[in-house]
Amino acid sequence: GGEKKAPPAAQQAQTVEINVSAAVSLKDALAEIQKDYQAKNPNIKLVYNLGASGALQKQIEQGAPADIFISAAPKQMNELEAKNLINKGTRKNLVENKLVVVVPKETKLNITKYEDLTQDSVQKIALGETATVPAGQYAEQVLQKLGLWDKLKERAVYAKDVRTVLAYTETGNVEAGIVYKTDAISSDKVKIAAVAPEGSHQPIVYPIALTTGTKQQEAAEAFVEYLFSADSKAIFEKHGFVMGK
Amino acid sequence: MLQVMMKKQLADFTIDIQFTVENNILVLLGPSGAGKTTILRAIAGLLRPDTGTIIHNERVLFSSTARTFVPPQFRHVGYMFQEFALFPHMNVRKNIWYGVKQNDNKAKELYERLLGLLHIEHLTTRFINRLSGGEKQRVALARALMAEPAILLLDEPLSALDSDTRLELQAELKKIQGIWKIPFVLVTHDIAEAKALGDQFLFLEKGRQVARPAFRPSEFCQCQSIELA
Amino acid sequence: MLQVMMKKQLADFTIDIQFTVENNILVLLGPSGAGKTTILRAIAGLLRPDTGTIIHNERVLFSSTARTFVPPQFRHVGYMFQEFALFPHMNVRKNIWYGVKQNDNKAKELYERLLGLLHIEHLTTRFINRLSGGEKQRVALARALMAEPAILLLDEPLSALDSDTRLELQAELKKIQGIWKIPFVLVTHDIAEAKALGDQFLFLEKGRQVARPAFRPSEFCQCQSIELA
Amino acid sequence: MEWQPVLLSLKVALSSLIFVFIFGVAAAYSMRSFEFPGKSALEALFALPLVLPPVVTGFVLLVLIGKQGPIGQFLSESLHTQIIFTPYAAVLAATVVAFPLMYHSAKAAFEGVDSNLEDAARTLGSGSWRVFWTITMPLSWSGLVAGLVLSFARALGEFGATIMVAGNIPGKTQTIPLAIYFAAEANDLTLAGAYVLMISGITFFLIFGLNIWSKKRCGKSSVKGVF
Amino acid sequence: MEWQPVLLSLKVALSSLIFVFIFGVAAAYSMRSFEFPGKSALEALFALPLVLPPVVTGFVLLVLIGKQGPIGQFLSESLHTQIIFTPYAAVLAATVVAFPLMYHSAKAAFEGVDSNLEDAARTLGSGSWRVFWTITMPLSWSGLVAGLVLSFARALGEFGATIMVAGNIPGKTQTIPLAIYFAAEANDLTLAGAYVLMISGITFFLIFGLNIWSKKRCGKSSVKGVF
Ligand SMILES: Nc1ncnc2c1ncn2[C@@H]1O[C@H](COP(=O)(O)OP(=O)(O)OP(=O)(O)O)[C@@H](O)[C@H]1O
Ligand SMILES: Nc1ncnc2c1ncn2[C@@H]1O[C@H](COP(=O)(O)OP(=O)(O)OP(=O)(O)O)[C@@H](O)[C@H]1O
Ligand SMILES: [Mg+2]
Ligand SMILES: [Mg+2]
Repeated sequence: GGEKKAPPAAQQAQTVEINVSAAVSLKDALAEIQKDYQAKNPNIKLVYNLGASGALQKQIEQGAPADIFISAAPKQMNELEAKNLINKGTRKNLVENKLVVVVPKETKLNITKYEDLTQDSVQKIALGETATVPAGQYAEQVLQKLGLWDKLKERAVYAKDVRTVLAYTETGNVEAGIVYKTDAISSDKVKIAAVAPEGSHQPIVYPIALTTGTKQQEAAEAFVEYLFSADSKAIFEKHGFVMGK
Repeated sequence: MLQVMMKKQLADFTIDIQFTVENNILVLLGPSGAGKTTILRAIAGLLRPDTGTIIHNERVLFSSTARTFVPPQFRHVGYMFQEFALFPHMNVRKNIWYGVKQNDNKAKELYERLLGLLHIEHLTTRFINRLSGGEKQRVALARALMAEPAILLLDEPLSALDSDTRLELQAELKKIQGIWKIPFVLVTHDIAEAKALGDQFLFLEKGRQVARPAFRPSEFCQCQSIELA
Repeated sequence: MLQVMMKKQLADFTIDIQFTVENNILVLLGPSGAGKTTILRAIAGLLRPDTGTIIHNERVLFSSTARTFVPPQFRHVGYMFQEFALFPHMNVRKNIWYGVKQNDNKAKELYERLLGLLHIEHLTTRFINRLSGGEKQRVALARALMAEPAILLLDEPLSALDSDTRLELQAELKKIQGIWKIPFVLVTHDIAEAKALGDQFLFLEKGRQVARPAFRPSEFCQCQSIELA
Repeated sequence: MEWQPVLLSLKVALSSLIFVFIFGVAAAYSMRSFEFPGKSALEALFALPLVLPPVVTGFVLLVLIGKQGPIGQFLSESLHTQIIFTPYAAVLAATVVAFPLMYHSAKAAFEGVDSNLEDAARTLGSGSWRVFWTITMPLSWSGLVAGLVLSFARALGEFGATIMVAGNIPGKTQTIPLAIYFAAEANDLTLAGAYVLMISGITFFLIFGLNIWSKKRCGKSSVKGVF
Repeated sequence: MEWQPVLLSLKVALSSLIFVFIFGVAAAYSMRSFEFPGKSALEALFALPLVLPPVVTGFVLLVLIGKQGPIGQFLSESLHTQIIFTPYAAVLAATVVAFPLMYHSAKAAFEGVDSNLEDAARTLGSGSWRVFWTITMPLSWSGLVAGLVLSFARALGEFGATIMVAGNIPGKTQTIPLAIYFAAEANDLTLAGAYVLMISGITFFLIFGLNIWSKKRCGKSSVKGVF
């Protein structure tokens, strides 16, 4: 794109603002990183816009200011890439997540693996909408891989986001729900009953990339680099993420 | 027979009145703001006197000591409001029929008779906002009469009518009272009308009965030699 | 001088009238529904005649041929509505002052004078819904007079008042007209009042002028020997 | 595009409209007639569903009608049924979110009714019930219609609370807004657009119909006369 | 809990209320006075923001005020500014979604005004403008207040369209509903609950204040008399 460079004099004197559009599930981790990074780079100001990946994608498509995009799934990133709105060369996978089965904390059911979901006492299972919510897509993959999909399809309640899956589970309206590990950790009314076997789904990655519309190319690159540093890694892992390769 | 004994504190003075209406016509007279409408409202049950009793044929409609208050809908009072209070969302016919309990032949006859008497036959499908002032007044009168009440309260019922119609209706009201034999309480400012209709008179001033009104003779003299240019 | 020539189709008949009011009082008489209010509304600019002209001192207020229509707010007409049309969200004082253009000493004097004349001094802070019928009528009259109009239209201005006040106000209206020297058009059903006030008379029946009214003598006779029981 | 969400939406919106009308009008009328302590608090409570994000309303409803919730337990124990994840839950959600619109419109409408006319009806022998139906209601009609329009529109467009308590079970609880949301999320903007057109069409239809009908009504009884 | 979202929400809701009031009342009043072809269609359009899921409204606004959108281009070319991702966008979103509530309430309120009183004011020398301010507005006050309550509540609770055009930028464009969403998404239900209490508190406060105020007002000019 034909971006206008700000005059160099102004660039040095003023603090640089970096707009980061990021999936809302990264909130806590990113907030901690923001504190550290701004302390180290006083002339940088990080501005987060946190939301659902799909909404963020639409905003970027309409020319909303964003220098960096962190999506909760590759799909949104792919679509922006196809429209040439992100800088292909800068795309990497930031963190990974795991898919787990959660049950209400006081449940009387004995569920320790995905196969246990076929018990008759499990009347309803909440998962994300398989067409739109990434967690739902991954859940479908796992269940199909394990040969449980046809049996469980009838019991599924599709939620519009992971938060709703958790709400259903927390309030005991479903016997089990399938969510990300990071979400499961953050709720104290559910417990993790089972983790999806390695390889039963595509890796759950959070891709990151610079947008083509960025006016802060260098500063943004520096920040992305910092996100991959050991300091950041510790923070991400504290919140249940696994660092991407 | 209607017995009224009531006190009611108003903004500027207190109504303190006591009267009995046999089954005939009582005319309430008095200057504007004397409390005439307030008395009618109390009889109709639309406001509670502070103290007193209102008794109709042995039936206690209101009593402050016995804490009786019969709500307006059970008083069988036909009340024609000074400002008509016609229902703007109904046509004339519906307005007139609103208070009728039994839609029988008797009611139909009375309806036809009233329409003729009041010269409102041509207005039955009109809505209220498309009537002239006098037409509204006649419709309001018809509505109060159609309810076949046990007490009839008329607040300046003929004030907006021309003198011909007025005289005609005075005679009719008198006749109707003769047939129904119920107490009428009527407010008017027209002395001739009071004279023509009233069996009893009550002069009111600032809420109290006054023995004899201070009528100025002028108003009676003037009429004698009418000759319009 | 006010010249009116108008035709207007109504539900039941057509108003077809022509008259001139010099700077004096024209009394409109006629049975209920004859079109009196309609004529006043046309002069005030609240309805358009089908055809005709309305001219006030050479100024064309309405003309169907020249397609002139001066909106009501520019006609300087004081119009007292038959049903008062007082503003319920204002107190009496605010209602009366509403039409005053210049809040000067002259207006204040007139205001004080009208309050006294109409016996409404004690009501100035009252809201309209807490007035009696006659009190409303007097406030409406005060409001129309306060606007110091160039034409005054009064639709049954005294109908709800007791005869004493009525006579008093008739005299006052006559006096005011004498001072202002503007055309008054006044509707009344009271022959005595018409006689007392009118310089000219116009008898209306079904929208047309009738030469001489068919007054029944009865109404005049009755007054002579008033003696109330 | 499928017709099922359209039909379901209409059914849900119309059913909830009935409840909203009954409860909204009843509440507004009672609030007009009675004074009691805590009245303002109750009024504020009535406005809450409007101010709370629908998802929160949905969450509260979920807790109430869910398996462990008081209403949910009552239903399952006494009637052996549950409304969560059924179209009934969608009706409930739409009713709750649309209620404030009807309530406040009706309240304002009733305040405008001339109490003299109600008094007149009473002297003509009408009890409170008849006075309400024959006088108060018709005279506040334009305000009530505004409330109905707003409520219907709100019920038709209800999304956040509905998806929480009714779930999104295609063919069973998917209303138009849910269909729009999922089509949009799936980046099927054509489908989403089709549903948007559909729901807009219904609105147009409704308001057109209403205007024509009320013009007919006014022809008969216009408050402004014809001059 | 932070105070910034609370302050921002109040600012956004109050600013949008001003616009909503002006546009809503102006639209309702013009629609009352003029007849023109396509009037019903325009009315239906005015109801749309209520029926469309806020996300759709948000998307439409996004397209309009985005870089390539007609409004966005105009703003950036002539004023060298953009409102997307700023609190102004939040005000815009709140205004658009609350508008139908004000419009329909005002319309019903104006219909209830006795045109005789307006006529009377006109004969007393008032032009349309003064008639409107001194007669029509005060007489339709209870309906207008209902519209204001509904609009304010709706603006305060606005979420879907806001997050689309204003983004969810903590400290800059995060209103209470966004903070609730954000806290809930991050599973911090205590924080979400705190914000819910906050927004409910504001509503209570508003309605309490309004009731007390209108009682005072009625003391002076009650339509029902005191008897
Ligand atoms: N708004 C209206 N729409 C249609 N017709 C009306 C309207 N107002 C009055 N009319 C009719 O027009 C005729 C004249 O009415 P108008 O009000 O001028 O009578 P009026 O002479 O003032 O009578 P009154 O002495 O009873 O007040 C009557 O037949 C009446 O029914
Ligand atoms: N709603 C009200 N609230 C308070 N005071 C009122 C109310 N209505 C009337 N009043 C006052 O009570 C007194 C009596 O009023 P009422 O209406 O009974 O008079 P009235 O005799 O019928 O007069 P009119 O002949 O003018 O109709 C008056 O001083 C009036 O100002
Ligand atoms: Mg009276
Ligand atoms: Mg008249």
